[in-house]
Amino acid sequence: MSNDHTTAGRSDSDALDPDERERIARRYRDESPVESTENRGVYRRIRDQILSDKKAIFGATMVLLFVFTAMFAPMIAPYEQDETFGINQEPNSYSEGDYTGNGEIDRVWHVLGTDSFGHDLFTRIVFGARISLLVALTTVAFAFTVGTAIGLIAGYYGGLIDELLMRYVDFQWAFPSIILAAGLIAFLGGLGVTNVVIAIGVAFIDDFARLVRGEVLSIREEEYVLAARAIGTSDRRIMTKEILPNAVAPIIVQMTLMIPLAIIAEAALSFLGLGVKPTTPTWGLLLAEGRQYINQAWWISVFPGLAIMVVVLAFNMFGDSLRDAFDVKQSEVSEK
Amino acid sequence: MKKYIAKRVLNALFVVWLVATVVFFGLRAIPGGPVRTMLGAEATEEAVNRMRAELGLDQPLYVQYVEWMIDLMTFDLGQSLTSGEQISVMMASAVPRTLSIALIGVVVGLGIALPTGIISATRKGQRSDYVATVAAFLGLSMPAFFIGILLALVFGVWWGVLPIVGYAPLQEDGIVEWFRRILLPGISVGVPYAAVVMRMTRSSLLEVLDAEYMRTAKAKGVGRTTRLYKHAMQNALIPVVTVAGIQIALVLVGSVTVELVFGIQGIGRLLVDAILDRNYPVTQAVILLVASIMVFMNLSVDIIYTFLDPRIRYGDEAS
Amino acid sequence: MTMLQIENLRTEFETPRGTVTAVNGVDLHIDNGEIVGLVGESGSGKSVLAQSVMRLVEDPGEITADELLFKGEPLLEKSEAEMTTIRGNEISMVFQDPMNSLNPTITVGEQIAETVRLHQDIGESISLPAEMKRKIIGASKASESWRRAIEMLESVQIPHPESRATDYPHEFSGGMRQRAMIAIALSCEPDLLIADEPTTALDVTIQAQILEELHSILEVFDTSILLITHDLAVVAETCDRVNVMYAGEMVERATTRELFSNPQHPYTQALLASTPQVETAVEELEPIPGTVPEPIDIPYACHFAPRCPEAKEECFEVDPAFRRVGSEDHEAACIRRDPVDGEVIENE
Amino acid sequence: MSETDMTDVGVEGTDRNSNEDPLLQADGLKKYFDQSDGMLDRLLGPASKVKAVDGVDFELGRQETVAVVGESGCGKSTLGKTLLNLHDPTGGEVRLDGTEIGGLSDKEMLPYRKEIQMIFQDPLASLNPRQTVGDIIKAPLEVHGIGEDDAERTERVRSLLDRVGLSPDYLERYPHQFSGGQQQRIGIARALALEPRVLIADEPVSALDVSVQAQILNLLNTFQEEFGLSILFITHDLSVVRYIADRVLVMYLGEIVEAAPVDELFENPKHPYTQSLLSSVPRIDPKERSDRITLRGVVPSPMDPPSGCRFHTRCPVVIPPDEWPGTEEAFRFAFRFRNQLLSGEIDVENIETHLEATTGRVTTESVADEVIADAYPGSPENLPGEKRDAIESAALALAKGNDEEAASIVTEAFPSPCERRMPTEHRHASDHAVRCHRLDPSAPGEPRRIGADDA
Repeated sequence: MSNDHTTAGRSDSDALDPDERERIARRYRDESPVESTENRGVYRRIRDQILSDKKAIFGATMVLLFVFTAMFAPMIAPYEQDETFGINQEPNSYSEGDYTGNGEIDRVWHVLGTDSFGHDLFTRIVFGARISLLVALTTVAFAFTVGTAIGLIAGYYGGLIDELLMRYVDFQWAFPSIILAAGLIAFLGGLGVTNVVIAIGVAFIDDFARLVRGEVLSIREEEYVLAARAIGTSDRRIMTKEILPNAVAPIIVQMTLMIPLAIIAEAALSFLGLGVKPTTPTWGLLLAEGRQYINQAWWISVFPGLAIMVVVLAFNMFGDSLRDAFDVKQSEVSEK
Repeated sequence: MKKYIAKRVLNALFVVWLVATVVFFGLRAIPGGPVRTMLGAEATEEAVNRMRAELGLDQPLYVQYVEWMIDLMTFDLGQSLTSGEQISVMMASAVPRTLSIALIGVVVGLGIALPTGIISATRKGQRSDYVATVAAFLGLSMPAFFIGILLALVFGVWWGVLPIVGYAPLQEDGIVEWFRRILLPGISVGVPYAAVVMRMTRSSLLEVLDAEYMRTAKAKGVGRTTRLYKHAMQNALIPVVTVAGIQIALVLVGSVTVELVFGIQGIGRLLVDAILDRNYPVTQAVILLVASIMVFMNLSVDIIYTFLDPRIRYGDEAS
Repeated sequence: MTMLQIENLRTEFETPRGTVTAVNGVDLHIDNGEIVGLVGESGSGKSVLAQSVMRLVEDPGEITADELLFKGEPLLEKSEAEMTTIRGNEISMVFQDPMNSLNPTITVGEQIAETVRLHQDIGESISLPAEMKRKIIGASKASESWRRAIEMLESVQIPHPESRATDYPHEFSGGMRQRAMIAIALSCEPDLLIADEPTTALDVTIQAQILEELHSILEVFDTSILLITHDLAVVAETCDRVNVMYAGEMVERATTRELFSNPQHPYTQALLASTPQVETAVEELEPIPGTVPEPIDIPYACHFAPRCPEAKEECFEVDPAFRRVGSEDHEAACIRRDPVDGEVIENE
Repeated sequence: MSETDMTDVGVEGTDRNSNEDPLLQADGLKKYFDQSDGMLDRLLGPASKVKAVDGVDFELGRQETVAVVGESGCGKSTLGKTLLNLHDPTGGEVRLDGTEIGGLSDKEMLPYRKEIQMIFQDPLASLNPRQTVGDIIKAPLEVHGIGEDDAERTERVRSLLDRVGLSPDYLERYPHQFSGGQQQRIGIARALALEPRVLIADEPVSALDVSVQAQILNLLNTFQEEFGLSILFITHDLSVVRYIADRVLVMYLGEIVEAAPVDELFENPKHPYTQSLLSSVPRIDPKERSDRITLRGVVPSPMDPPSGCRFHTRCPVVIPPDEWPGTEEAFRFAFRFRNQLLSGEIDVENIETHLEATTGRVTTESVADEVIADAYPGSPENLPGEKRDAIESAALALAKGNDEEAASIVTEAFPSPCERRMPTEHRHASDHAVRCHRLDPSAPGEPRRIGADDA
């Protein structure tokens, strides 16, 4: 019944033909409607969003400053990391003595004071950044590599592999990360950076494995993966071209949020005396030392604590902005 | 629902068994064997063998394993290598200390987190949200032991109103003294916990406030406060409970380090000392204990779910 | 009497990409006891229009209108507290997706009883503690509101309403959920029911039942209904009068019979020509070329012009005023139509 | 492979005498889904299975469009995916141009994917958001090694875009930058890149507006002629079926209940389910409206489908047994009572509370009366005596809590041939097949009354 109506009303003689209509319609808009929606893809949008977020700018700046400090520690630190001066000197005080060995009395400024061994606190903190950065990056890289591989395979293939992985994740879930790391240190039987990296790295595997598995499980159900299978795409190509690119955002966010956790974990292990060797300059050890002198020299624990806080805060803020920009849910990534 | 709970309980038991087994074999897989590591490289072969016999390590592996399982089921955790004390006795004194800290931590944490999370979500974008969010970031960025040191410094050293060393058992010294000693450590572990839970509360509530059924409630003429507490809260709490449960781990980890700050002989100290002394029986006992607490927490979360989520309560998880 | 009188309603959203004018100067009126249809494709602004009437549009939405009268009273001048007493009581709404529109953690019975308590003076406390208590330990089965909830479930044909009332929404099937939504909406015998795509998520056999339900509501409760849908056949079967919307604007309105037997606006005609129908085997459908414009700062006058087979240059420049194009108050907004009796209705 | 209790006569193509094999053919195709989740579930109880597709036969001829219609959950979408081996079939055969392809592994299936392609319901969801339109359409060419090099493939993609009515310049854009209709055109371009002979279209227009829907439907029609495509069109929308299909299969609970050429099916539907489905579709033209046949009762779970004819629990014309003494209507009322009782829809506790609240006293007798009033449409007065007694004693048993006794009383008293035996396929015309006992050819002359003893 409806077909008769298209020609109702005026005869079409004075109507515009479709091309002409399109030409006129174009005059009224600068671009076609398709072009007016963002054209440059997601990355530019994310960049713009991050640049417009004060939290992100602060985070990124502080992170860069931290990395820079760690890389150029010998140049930034005023003294050698093992040089000793007067012990328990207050912030903004001076040590006097022959520190250069040239027979003259030097007057040495300690902006943050000295610790109970007489190390310049600022120097120790600057060098401590190196351990923190090293441990953070290596542990997260390790946990990411192993965890993502496990999660991807388990999530995609399911079945027995998945079942085994999930039991393992349940198992690891039973251990708070530091406890697991402490247990591993006991197992590995000794202190040192390598053992700390292995211990924390292993303790973080489950976070990545669980995240990636969850992402894969949900992406695997997407219609575009079904569409890829329908054209005959191989499993490997589906995993690398269809699934992983869509799981990148939460993985990146998880990585930026795991770095501060690794920094805290390293500091906690060192604080407990289960981390690096006691002479190494690290923030955790300084805090442990400061705890003993809390009545006499508050600065030994407060400044390294603040250093941890600022760096962790910076990473957290940056990671949080990334999450907003990538539109990843709070519940998707874990922060503990 | 029965099936759901049965499944969860079975899973929990399975995990505890798995942990016990892994700890058992892990211990025996230590390069060079635990006894050699314990006694040091200089120990004579004879001394090592005597020690192995004492610990039952000379028996076939399966016999050891069965005995270990039987011991566990009878709560016989063996003896400390350094003091010869029964480990169960050591635990009996350490566990209440750690749990006291954790308890205060959780109470303080939830006490801060839930109200701020709710305020922050309902006033999204306003000044109070901003302040709460920044505070949460700070809380998230300070490890418990640093907070502990700061609190000890301020309230103990500078202000001198609270003791900063030691623990006072509840039964012997009364609740006031117990509380005075446990308050600062409790707050120290509670603050990072509060930060995590608050952020989850905020985001979860924001998501729920956006849900279609909230629009239905508004369209029915339900007032703002009733919408928030009656219609939104229970739905929003479902993910919060997960996080609050899992993050008990954060409180336990915090306790371990904070015990060191405040000189409290809890399980954290026990563990650290045991590891440093290579006191393997104690190490494995503590690890097993912590893992069991975590498994129990996860199980509790699963059971709380059944109260919060009618979809689980009435048995069809799948949909 | 006029139940709802809308003149020149605009709802705009400020976005970083420009102003989205979801509803662009729309007129609509509903008389007592009428079922009025509002048809349009996605992006036509029909749902936003419905939510604007109830003032449910969230930030950053801005509603303005020359007139938004409900039973003669201006809704835009009401305070939020006054709106709260109107919503669910005098005007109520049924949404498209019955799964997500019901609260998963509150029993169906309580979701209905709550509405009754809120708006009817039955002596039950609606304070927060009282409501929380009901939520946690369940409402009293002896209370008046619960009894009413069961009656409502019964009147929307839910079998065994007493036990069904204590069920949670996930225990209901799709069709039953939509019935429950209708029960909530009708529990206070509203004067106006706005049903926004109430059957879109349902199977045809269930859709048929729900549409029948709407008809019987009209008889039993004497409620005016605004039925919003994209499905012409649903409107044709259900409504007394029809309004057709396109890209934020109203383009044609008439009684149902008149509109479907004598569609006048080129959009309505094209829409009918592109709709496949069960009753007749059609050789060829005539689709409308192009796509619906995004409602952001549309610069040309008639929003349909770029897709219209009859467009001429004027159509892009001159705002089409409504004109009488047939019998029974049949009006269309198209400058290519000669007005009947020369009557052109200015809409500014 | 096909079930023993089913005839092996398939629902055949338009022309039975054609010597050409059908292009795509399914025989007794089944797909069950295992509902258990993980080891523990299996430990705690036997796995329940959803019988999504349960013994489907059909043929798709060359250049033919066959539509599969049914309501949500009837298994039509699963059928499409199982044909493509996107689900492993649980049983039955699928033949593509005479070659068995059912249950092939992904690798074995690869060469056949060139022949049989699919388009999806949600155009945006079926396109990877991280890939450009060019990448998406090029993927099938790469996977199947078509084209010498990337440049040649890109050229092919450009011409495909042009053919589906999109500008070839859109190559570098992402799916979200297009409207729904344009996205579906991209999906079609991807499916056609391999120049398949069969296209399975799973609700391809359900997510689109009518005006755009017509564009896509016309596009599919054009391609059918141009490429000689055969299309299996899965949809819930009967109006779309009328427009696009040559032949229609109606699905209910995993089975095909009726199959006929499109005009025949719409003008002369035979199966009571098809009839009620058709009567439910709203119509624009008031002259075309007929009385609705409203279905009662709940849709049974596909995990435990009813015995015999799966539709018997809701069928408005269910058949009484031969020895039934009363009217057909009386039987249907009794049968409805029976089905409500068997499906557990009668809630005695609830009736008790209701009585308690209204009358204040609850006796077994009053509960039984209420059960009958509640679940028996009308009054059982017009039932023959012994049958009325059966209703009453069943209600009484139920009131006493003897659910099993009540169940066996009603099963005994109100049997129907429909529940006993699976209906065999009856050919109403050479190309119109129905599975309904009412039309069973084994009761010639009197199709409306079939004896129970021929089961």
